[in-house]
Amino acid sequence: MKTMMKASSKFIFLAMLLLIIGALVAPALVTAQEAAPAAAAAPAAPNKIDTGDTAWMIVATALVMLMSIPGLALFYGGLAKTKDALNTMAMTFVTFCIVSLLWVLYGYTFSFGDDVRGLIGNASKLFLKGVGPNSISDLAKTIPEYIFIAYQLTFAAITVALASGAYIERMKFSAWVLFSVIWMTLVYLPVAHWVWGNGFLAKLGALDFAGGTVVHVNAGIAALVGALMLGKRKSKPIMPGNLTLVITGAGLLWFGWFGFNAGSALAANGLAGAAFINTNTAAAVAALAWMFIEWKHSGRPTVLGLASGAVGGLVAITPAAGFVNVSGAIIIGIAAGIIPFYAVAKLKPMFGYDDTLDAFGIHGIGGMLGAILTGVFADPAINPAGTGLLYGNPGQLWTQIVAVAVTVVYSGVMTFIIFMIIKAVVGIRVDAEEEMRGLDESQHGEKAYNL
Amino acid sequence: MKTMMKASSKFIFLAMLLLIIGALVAPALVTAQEAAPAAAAAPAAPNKIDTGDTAWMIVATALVMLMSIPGLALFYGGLAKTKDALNTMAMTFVTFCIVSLLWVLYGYTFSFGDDVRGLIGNASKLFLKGVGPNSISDLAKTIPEYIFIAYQLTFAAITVALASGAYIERMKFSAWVLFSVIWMTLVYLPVAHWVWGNGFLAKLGALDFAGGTVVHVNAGIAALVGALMLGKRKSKPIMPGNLTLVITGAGLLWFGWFGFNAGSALAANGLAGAAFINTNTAAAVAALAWMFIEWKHSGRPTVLGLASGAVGGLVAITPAAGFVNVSGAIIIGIAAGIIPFYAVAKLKPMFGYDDTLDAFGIHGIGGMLGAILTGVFADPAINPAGTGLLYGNPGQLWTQIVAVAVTVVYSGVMTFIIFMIIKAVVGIRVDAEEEMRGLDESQHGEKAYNL
Amino acid sequence: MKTMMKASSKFIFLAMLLLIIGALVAPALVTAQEAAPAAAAAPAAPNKIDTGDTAWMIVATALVMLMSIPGLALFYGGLAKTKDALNTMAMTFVTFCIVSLLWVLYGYTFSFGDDVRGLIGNASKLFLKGVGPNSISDLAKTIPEYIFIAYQLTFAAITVALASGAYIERMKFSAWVLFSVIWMTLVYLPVAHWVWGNGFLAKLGALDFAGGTVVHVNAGIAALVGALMLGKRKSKPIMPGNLTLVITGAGLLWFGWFGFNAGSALAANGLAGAAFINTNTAAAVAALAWMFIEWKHSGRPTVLGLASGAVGGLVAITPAAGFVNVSGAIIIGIAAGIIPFYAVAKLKPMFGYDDTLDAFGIHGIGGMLGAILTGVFADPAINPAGTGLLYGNPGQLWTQIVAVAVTVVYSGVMTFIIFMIIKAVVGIRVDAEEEMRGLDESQHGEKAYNL
Amino acid sequence: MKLIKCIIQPYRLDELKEALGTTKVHGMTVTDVKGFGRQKGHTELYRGAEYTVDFVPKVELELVVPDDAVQQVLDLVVKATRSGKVGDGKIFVIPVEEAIRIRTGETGDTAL
Amino acid sequence: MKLIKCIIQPYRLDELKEALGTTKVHGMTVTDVKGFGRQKGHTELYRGAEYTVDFVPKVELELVVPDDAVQQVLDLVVKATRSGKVGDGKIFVIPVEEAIRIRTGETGDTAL
Amino acid sequence: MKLIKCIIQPYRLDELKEALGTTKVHGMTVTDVKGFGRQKGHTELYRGAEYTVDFVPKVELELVVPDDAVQQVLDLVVKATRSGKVGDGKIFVIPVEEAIRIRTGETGDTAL
Ligand SMILES: Nc1ncnc2c1ncn2[C@@H]1O[C@H](COP(=O)(O)OP(=O)(O)O)[C@@H](O)[C@H]1O
Ligand SMILES: Nc1ncnc2c1ncn2[C@@H]1O[C@H](COP(=O)(O)OP(=O)(O)O)[C@@H](O)[C@H]1O
Ligand SMILES: Nc1ncnc2c1ncn2[C@@H]1O[C@H](COP(=O)(O)OP(=O)(O)O)[C@@H](O)[C@H]1O
Repeated sequence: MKTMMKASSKFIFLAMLLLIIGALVAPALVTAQEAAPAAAAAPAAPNKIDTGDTAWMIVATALVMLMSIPGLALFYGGLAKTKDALNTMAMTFVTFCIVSLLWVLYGYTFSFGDDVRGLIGNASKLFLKGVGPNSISDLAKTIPEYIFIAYQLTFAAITVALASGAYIERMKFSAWVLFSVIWMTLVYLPVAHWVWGNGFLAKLGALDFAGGTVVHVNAGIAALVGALMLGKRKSKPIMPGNLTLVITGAGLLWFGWFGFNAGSALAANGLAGAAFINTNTAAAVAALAWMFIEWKHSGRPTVLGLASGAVGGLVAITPAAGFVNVSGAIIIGIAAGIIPFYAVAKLKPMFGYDDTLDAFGIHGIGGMLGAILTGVFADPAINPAGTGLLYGNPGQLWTQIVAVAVTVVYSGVMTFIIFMIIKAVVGIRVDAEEEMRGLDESQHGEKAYNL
Repeated sequence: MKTMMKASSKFIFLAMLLLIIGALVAPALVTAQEAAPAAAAAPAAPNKIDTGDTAWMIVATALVMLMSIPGLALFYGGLAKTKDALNTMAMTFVTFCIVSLLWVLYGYTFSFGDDVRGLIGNASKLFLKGVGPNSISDLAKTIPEYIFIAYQLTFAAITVALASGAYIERMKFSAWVLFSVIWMTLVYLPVAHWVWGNGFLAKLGALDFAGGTVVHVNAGIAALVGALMLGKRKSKPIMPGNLTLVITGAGLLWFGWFGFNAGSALAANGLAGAAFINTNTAAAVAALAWMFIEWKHSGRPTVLGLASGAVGGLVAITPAAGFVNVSGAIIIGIAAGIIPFYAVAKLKPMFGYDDTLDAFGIHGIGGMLGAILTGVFADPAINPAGTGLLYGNPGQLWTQIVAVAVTVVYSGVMTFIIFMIIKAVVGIRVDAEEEMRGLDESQHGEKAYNL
Repeated sequence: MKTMMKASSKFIFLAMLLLIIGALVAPALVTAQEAAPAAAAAPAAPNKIDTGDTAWMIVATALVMLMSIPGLALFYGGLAKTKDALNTMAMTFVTFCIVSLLWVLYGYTFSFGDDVRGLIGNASKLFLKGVGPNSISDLAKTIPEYIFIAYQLTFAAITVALASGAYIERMKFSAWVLFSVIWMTLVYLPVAHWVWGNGFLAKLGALDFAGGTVVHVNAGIAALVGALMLGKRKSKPIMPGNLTLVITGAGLLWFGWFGFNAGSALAANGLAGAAFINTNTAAAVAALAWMFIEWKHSGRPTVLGLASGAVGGLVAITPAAGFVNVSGAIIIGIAAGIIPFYAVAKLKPMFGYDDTLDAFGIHGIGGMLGAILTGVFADPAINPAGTGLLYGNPGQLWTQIVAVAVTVVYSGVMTFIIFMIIKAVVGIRVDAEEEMRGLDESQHGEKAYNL
Repeated sequence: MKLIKCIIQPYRLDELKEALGTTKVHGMTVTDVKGFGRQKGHTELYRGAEYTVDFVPKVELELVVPDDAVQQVLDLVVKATRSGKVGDGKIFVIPVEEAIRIRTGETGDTAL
Repeated sequence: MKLIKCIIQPYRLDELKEALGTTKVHGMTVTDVKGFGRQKGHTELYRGAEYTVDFVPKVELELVVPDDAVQQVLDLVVKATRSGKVGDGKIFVIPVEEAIRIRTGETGDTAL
Repeated sequence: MKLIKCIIQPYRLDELKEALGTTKVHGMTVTDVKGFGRQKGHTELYRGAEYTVDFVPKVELELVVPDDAVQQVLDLVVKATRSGKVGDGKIFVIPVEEAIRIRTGETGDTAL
């Protein structure tokens, strides 16, 4: 109960703060110039399937799927205590399955169906009505719509799964299942539409190449709010159960991220090439930055630091991948290695929220960082669709802040409400004794290892 | 010996049953309408390499390779007892190597060489004679024949490897090596030819987009018969050694399966797109179905249940992926989550065969399910090459049953004979003391972990 | 100190030997006929992006990245003692990050910039100056230069990382970080330029399709020399900490190697197809060869043997993949399964160098083997760019030997010098007590497992 | 001297360590063990099958203490680990004839 | 009371547990141990090299029983675990001065 | 007979085994344990946070030897495992009333 109080009060404060930001930036809405969403990066020729673009996008879709299972499942599962490892992996696994189903039922149409007042997609493609092997979406004019649908599906799935990192080792599995269904429906679908489905943020000219706000800020805020609602775990110390899994997961995330970022060009072209090398550069630089900072700070460089830095860099470059040049990617990488490190090492203990695996610290902070820096470093020579502060367009920075603020407020408020609902329906936390025995046994009747 | 009796008697019964089915469906052979094999789904233009199709098929081939090593090796190896984990992984590993060699020597030509009386391919391409970088097969008119050869190779390899799941924790490694050579030669090659090499099942109009009968029914029956021949393990209880490996393996299988199913379009086109989304949908739905059934049945949802359901769904959608629409995929997914669950939880204990990792329960049952439902849900709007019962072609269902029955009988009888031969030559089971010490030590002189 | 003496003396001997070889082959330089480097295998049309080629090369680049993290990290990390597993993985991880950064800063231009006297590339593309989304390199005329840059980056990274296998369980992490920076700069960049950047070995007509000399001989010699410089570990016996990781790593290496070898065609064409099937065949054959040799030699086949053989085969086929036919691949595979086995099982104990994970035994020996056999089996029917001894061009064999000798001498001498420098600056070995406690704790303050 | 062997619930270890901190017991040796007793194990699931794990994970503490400290330690252990639920565990007291501190060769109580 | 320490072959544990079920021994504590003795370890392979693992995995049972039950338990253990092959293991009997059931504070035989 | 319990540094085990090879001690049982004592554990890092692992990995040897061999074994152990640094470990001597070799049923010293 007490936790509850603290949680909500903390949250209210957070919400207030952000509503203010929102208000401040209102004017920007008026002055903001038009700009095309990332999708526009694909050639504006008549819709015709190109086998090369299709080949790449099929693979890109598979790559992003891999990021969830087993990528994220390993990254998170290896960091969890051994007695909670399977439950942690199950959260990502079940979420990917739930979203996969709901996406074809109604998710796709509500986020990518024809725009309704800039807020949501219409229901014209409920159950993929009217989509066939020969359909092509106007948002991806050279590949089969089925692939575009599947590609977007994988983004929705991993966004929800990312939040679980802040909830593990204490959340009821049934509550998580409910959360996946509701949060994906009420939070992910609209936000994705706003930015990528010709919604109001797209019209506003917000730049988000591969999901800095839609995916990472969105999930990171949900992580923070959820962690506050759940309250602290009984047993403090972190005890990563199996760091070899963490490195494996980090490697698969990095690998899959090429599909995530370079795939967001929606074609096999030079823009995809730029996104690819920016992604790799930012990840590498951030990993090194985190490692050196930690070396200085704690006296030794850690493997987890390398992996965490790499993920931080991948997160931060996500919105920028198809807009910035390599120098931009390097700077974003440095920032993404240092700032999340301090967010995790200092901010978390200071505020005392129990973000188990730093989903907020890395994805929330890293996502905001990337979204805002995109407004600074977007280089029209890389992508005419985006011009940042450094290239004479200060308005873009403002627009980016607006997009972030809107996402933060909406995701924060909605997550709070959703947790309240779930708490009322099935409860959100396992009881103390189950927590102590471990969620693998209590929630699933399984044991990760019998060595 | 006693086991032997029980085994054979059980088997005879099984064989009888299926011969009867075979007889019953004979008439169907006459009335069955012509239909092209899945391969025909590729454009019928003059043979010319398309870089996009080639790009996709190179990757698809690599993806299916990944399904065996490390995909299946992890999925099976993690479920095995720790003392048998390496041996279990070695079975898949060595099989992939053996088939890789035999395939280029004679496997390819006997399954995909010019048809001889609908039964087998001719020897024209022994040792890949006459195949060069510019060769193109009539079965895949837009990609280099080398890629088509390699792609088909990966199917042969994983089919053999799948059967090992029913044999582990007691089979001699030398016996398994022999089995791989003989079974691939005498069982896989002809069956693959029948369905995909313009053999009699293809002529009959059997639909098998990516290998429901050729791969899963075929391997599943081999698994059952082999398990009966080997007899029960000494130590009953299942003790999955490392479930994190199982989830990793399941994830890699899912990922690779996109190459398996979407790759079976043999091109980067809308059909591949349809196969892709059907594959993902069925896997997700089956995972959820299994999870909920188990939740109801045993009171808790398990991670292994999610993984097993996903694999079951992938198996069942395999023959249907390029023929059904998304609704069909959902229904197949539901069936594939529920029926294999009961096959494993109820059938196995009832009959008492020791299918260690449920290779029959999941691949055999799931494969039959998928093959038959393909005859029901095949939607000509997705693929003109296939029209199912629901779309006014009841004959197709019949044809599917015939194809399944033929495969079951042939694979069953041959596996029985092959095991008899191997038993006579090198024996099939390790001695009791080796089994108790674990096959890793006794067969390989190794230990999975030194933690 | 004593070790040091032994090390250097051993090394001097080695160097002498090779300088002599170098001298002997000098004449060959004169008579050697012109021949195009592998890159020339790409169509010589005007530079224009082909979506299919681009799709394949984006994926190939991602695949080679995967070979390092987590592929090699798992293969090496699983073989290391549990107390050194993370440090071993960290070496590959940090190297990939370091090279990723340096490559875009100056690595690319010095190896692939316009040739300067056949020795090094010029600085025209420092910081990728002048490269944009529409740039295309003359070395890869159908894909964006960004992808070509990223693709070559992944080769540089894994080459450095490979050497770590000989150094683990005793090398200071700081020393390794320094080594990565210096060795990549002073050794990899020039050698890569000589062979692939139109340097003197390319002009000489040396054939190296995907990196037999540039990558494997180069890294293998660095491994040997470094192992001699570091001296023996305190605790003899090998204790693979987790063989399931080794099999996983081997599988991912095999999978990624398709990008490495088939990707070296730089296009999605028949040559890529040939390289693909040669790669798979050689890996499989070598795995079987190693397994059977070991079965004969030690009485039991090991899983590690299968994995080691597969890697040996992949190494040996690397320079040959796009030049030989399948029969050539089979012979190379057999040699690559047997010779490295004896190098590891007999040579190492005989000379007594402590090549912890046999980076020299497998990559050095396997690489030389492949490079030389390429000169024997190169079949012009597969690739007009290469004709070997068997096809009437004995000079090629000579040229190959020259290329290997040059690489061996250069890499050997430079590695020796680099180690001397690092030894002087930060020292190369952890102290005895840290070594005994394990490098994970002493270098990183982490523990691989908390089970 | 006596060897006090305590078989307790794993999650009681920390509290117990703190409690002992207040005494003159300077060291102890801890082993992970499997316990069989009145407290039964739990059931695990495997594809629709249920199997019971018949042991309970426990922690065994070995404390060698001077005779005069035995009673105090026993009381402390009981206090720190009792929950009143089945499975709390057992304490066994075993005679020790000699103790040696390897580092110094000291023997008897001073070696502890 | 006595502490009966049995070092046995791991795969004998189940039989032994059943056998003991028939007695008034209600509990025991089991530890995985490495044994060195007449029974030698096995050899493992590593890339053509052979190295011997010089220990044998064993299981150590600790049973504290009332004096009057000792003989019966000893007989049972020997009966349940003897195969006549080297490596069957050993039994050691050690005096126990006191036993306490933490849950109840009971002492002596009633605590077992 | 006595049970000699030695808690030593893990990396001393091999030397100790060799040393004992020279005596008439034919067997021993070894367990991995966690030690708490004067020697403190190390600190581990986790994303900028440091936490101390308060135990030290140790190895516990159990040797049952005939009375007349005790002194010799004690000396050997101390010799083989002393480094003079904190953490060398402890030796405890505990009385054993009976020993049985399961394989043969032999008892007493001959069972060792
Ligand atoms: N006779 C015994 N000898 C050795 N260990 C015992 C004995 N009885 C119980 N134990 C240990 O004590 C633990 C707790 O005993 P248990 O009967 O489960 O609960 P309680 O201690 O409350 O009676 C057991 O798990 C076992 O490890
Ligand atoms: N003197 C001893 N002290 C402690 N444990 C012993 C002793 N001798 C043997 N053991 C244990 O008993 C086990 C079996 O003994 P071993 O000599 O191998 O066969 P056997 O019991 O048939 O003589 C050994 O592995 C070891 O764990
Ligand atoms: N009173 C004790 N009872 C049981 N084990 C002890 C006791 N004191 C120390 N130990 C064991 O001996 C080990 C070494 O003791 P420690 O105090 O660290 O160094 P030293 O032996 O040099 O005094 C400890 O880690 C612990 O396992």
